Amino acid sequence: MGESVNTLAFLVMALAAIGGAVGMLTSRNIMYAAFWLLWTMLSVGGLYLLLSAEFLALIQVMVYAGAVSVLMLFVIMLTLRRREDAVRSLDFSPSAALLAAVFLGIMYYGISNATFPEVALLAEAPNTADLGVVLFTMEGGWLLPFEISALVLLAAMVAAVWWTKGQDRR
Amino acid sequence: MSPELASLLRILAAVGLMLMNGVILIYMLRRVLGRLHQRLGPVHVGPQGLLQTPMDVLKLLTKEDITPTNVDKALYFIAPAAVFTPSLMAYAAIPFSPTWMVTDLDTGLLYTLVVMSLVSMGLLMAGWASANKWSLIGGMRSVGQHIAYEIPLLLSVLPVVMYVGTLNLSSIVEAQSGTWLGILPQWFITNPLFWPAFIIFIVSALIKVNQTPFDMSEAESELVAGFATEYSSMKFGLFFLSEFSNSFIVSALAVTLFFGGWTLPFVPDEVLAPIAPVVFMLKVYVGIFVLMWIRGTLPRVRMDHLMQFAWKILIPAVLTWILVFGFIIKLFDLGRPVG
Amino acid sequence: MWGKGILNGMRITMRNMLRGPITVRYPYERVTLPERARWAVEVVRDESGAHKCTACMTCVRACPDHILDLQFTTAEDKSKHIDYLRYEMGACMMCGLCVEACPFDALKMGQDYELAKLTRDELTVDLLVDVAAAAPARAKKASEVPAGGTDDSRGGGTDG
Amino acid sequence: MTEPHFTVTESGLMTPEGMYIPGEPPKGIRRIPKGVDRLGTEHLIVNMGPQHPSTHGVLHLIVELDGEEVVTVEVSIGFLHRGIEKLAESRRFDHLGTLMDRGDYVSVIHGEQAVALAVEKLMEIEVPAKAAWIRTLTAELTRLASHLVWFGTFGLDTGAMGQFLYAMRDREVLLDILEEISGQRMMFNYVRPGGVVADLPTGIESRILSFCDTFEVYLEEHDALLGGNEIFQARVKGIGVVSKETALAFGLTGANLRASGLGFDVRRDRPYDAYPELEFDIPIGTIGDSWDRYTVRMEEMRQSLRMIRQLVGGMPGGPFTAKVPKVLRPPAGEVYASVESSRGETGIHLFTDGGTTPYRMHYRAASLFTCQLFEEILPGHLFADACMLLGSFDIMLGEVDR
Repeated sequence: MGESVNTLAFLVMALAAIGGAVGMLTSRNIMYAAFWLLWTMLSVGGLYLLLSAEFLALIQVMVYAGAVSVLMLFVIMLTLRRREDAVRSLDFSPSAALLAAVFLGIMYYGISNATFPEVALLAEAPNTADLGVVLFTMEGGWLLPFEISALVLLAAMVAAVWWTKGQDRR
Repeated sequence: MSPELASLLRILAAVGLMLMNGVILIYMLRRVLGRLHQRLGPVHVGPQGLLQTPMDVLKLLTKEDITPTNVDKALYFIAPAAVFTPSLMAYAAIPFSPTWMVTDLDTGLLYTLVVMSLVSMGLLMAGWASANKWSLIGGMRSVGQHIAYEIPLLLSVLPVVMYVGTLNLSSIVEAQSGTWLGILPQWFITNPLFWPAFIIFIVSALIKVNQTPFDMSEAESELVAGFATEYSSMKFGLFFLSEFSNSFIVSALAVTLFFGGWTLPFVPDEVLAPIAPVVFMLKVYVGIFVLMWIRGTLPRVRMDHLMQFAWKILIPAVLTWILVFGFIIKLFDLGRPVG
Repeated sequence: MWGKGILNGMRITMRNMLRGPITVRYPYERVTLPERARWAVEVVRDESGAHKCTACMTCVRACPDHILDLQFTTAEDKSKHIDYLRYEMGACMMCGLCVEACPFDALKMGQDYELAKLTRDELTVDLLVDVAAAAPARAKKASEVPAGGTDDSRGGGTDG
Repeated sequence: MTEPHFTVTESGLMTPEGMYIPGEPPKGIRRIPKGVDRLGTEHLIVNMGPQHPSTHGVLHLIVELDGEEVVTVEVSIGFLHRGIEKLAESRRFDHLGTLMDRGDYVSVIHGEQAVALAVEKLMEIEVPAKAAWIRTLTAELTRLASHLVWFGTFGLDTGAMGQFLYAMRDREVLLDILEEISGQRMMFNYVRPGGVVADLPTGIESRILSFCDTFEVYLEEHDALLGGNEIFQARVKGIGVVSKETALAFGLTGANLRASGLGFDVRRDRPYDAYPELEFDIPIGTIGDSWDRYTVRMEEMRQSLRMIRQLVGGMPGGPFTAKVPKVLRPPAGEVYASVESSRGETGIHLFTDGGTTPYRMHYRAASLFTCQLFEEILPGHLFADACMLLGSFDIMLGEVDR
């Protein structure tokens, strides 16, 4: 029974993720698009959970669903001059369609030709503590890249603050 | 009993607990606020007014559900659920006793905090969908304050995590059993090392409860009712329930992290085991009383003061404290990792 | 220190909590009205139920809201016969000016403060109606009114 | 799909039904400015009131918001207009008090007192000492009650529910005392030309004094609870600064004027009734921000207590009213009399033609002048501060609209 529940959950999550992505692309209302994106993020978080990567799932929910989507919605609401600007008319662009078709072709080619490693899931999946060990304490770990990326993010944040508050805002 | 059935029952128990909690907390809020203001609170319906809140729930359920004309229908309907569901999910990892919990997650602490952070999304949705300017301002405010206080809240629990080396809530509780020098319970709150973290935790957790002094998103004297202005009947009830459930979760987290969860000092395990949930609930309700006491006393903070406090004081303070704390426990080898 | 005032405020609310509630639970408990309390206008009657009104119209002229309506007929022997002294309680602001103006002390301010009525018509009363004669009629009217009509639909608020 | 509610265009409003409301935008309201700098955010125009929790009645403010910042404000009044000035033309002089009760219905005695003073001035009636002292006593009790309402609602505006209920608790005792003196809890109708309606009831002195003793403690508690709170202080200090020039230009009176540092008080500068014989201080603020208005009013409450003690202690004997005819018939003329009400100078300007009713009565209401200040003061503040500023000025809509 456990196996079938897992399969069912996977199907639901995967379909939800795909459906959310499609919904995001097709909805004309930019607010709806943002909420569809949030939906996709949550579904992907659920997929991580199914893979026993609970830490990753939670970080996915927190960062992408909790922070990134909210920030996007926030920016949309702040910059919308009028409420009806949220709904955009459908304009067909041949060049965009071409680009999308090329992208689809490449993706299809890549995926159909790729060989995926046949690795069974570990009996005991790596938990949060192992992740911390790998990141910080293990020999040849990822401490330096981690710190560098933190520094880059900090610089970006300072720049963003300066950008929005710098000139004529009090 | 198959494990699937057992988990289903646990989930149902959590839902039941949440609904019960909502009713009890509303009654408690009315009585506590009443007493704080030298009033009586509800006394008329049933003995000591006990039936007042069930009757109000009935009223909310049977009331006409009004959908204003201009609302964004889809989002307007989803929003109450989007607020309610995360609050409900947050019950999953709370350890009521060594055995009483929906699921013993390894990342229980992170899970609870992450799930609670999703509440603000629903509030934003409600604010946008309501087609009401007060709602919109309320929704924006709520998201602003939640984002700002998410960070200090998450960081403020880090000292505890560094100390015990786990995100599992029941392990954190177990680390606090026993006594300190034979007199004080070995709860983290009795250890001065955790006081800064506790203060920051309480301040940022109050935001989650969404009540004075931080009830900017519904600020009744400014925004009429904020994000909930256009909601009626049980949709409004769901917002309300979620708010009370959040105050329960916040209090439960504080008890788990700093007040030793279900543990009691000087009580042997055999005695403690059956009464552990009662001990836990009692502690949580004392915490909720303090929240209500704060609610009945303080005026509202202004939005920009709140933001400045978060970004300019709280976050630097908590970052500094994590650094200092790390040095202290490394230098004096104080950490007591469990498991 | 920042925060001292907040803690002091918490102390004060707790002290107030310990002082206990001061609520008067109105329908169960009643406060005694002071002697001068002014509520609806009444007619002073002696033991036999007779009033002292002479239909001098002073009260009617004194009323700032013009809610007193006195109608009398003068008989052939120049004696006045009062038809009615209508008093519209719904518009009365209970200022007491009619009572002050009355030269014969025939009016007084009543102390009955439960003045809610079920219908609008009941708000207009004839003050000089013969109490004894009107009693059966009033009892009949009361029986026609559906019982238990107090509409307490306000319920509890959602807060506090 | 989101349906737009309305389009704000340069010339007016467009609703989804296509209904077009032509015309110039109302005065003071700036539509979306052209060439928006900054972040280019949408300006919200919100109708604050006439049913809004913090407009203290039926004030209607049309507020234009940029985010949380108030850009422009238009004050719209008149929702409580009852035509008191016109009605006064058909009321006898001793009945004018009942109208004035409905003007500023929270500090009632002051309105009655102003009318009584005006009529007395016209008819040259000498008020007996006791009547003057009783009037002053009730006026100060009313001032306390009114300031308590202000204190409570100010607390409510900042989100603190407790203060409101504590203030109401104390006001309740005051109203009980005033009910015992006058017969009603709010619309006293107690002061008449020539004196008061009735003597003080026996035993009221001890009640007032015991109230003073308990309230002295409670008042310090109130001050510590709200004024001592750092959150509150951060919200009021430096907010809504009214300079001396602005205050004078808008004709502010009362505590709002004194908070700006100008020490005008009718009780001291144009003394009436028993005030010349009393000892009291006039608290004066420094810069005229919300904090000054708060401290000035709190100090006024302390001074009122001090005055009440003196009034009860030194109550003279004698008649409680002068000999006045039943129907007052002042000579033709014109008179202005004013009192210091809880909200400022309440003045009565009477024209008489020798009849039993005024030819014309003008009612100078201090709140009306305060109201006009909002268009000047609120822009530039945050919306939350705007709500609180309304509370700090202590307006009374019954008086504004009359």
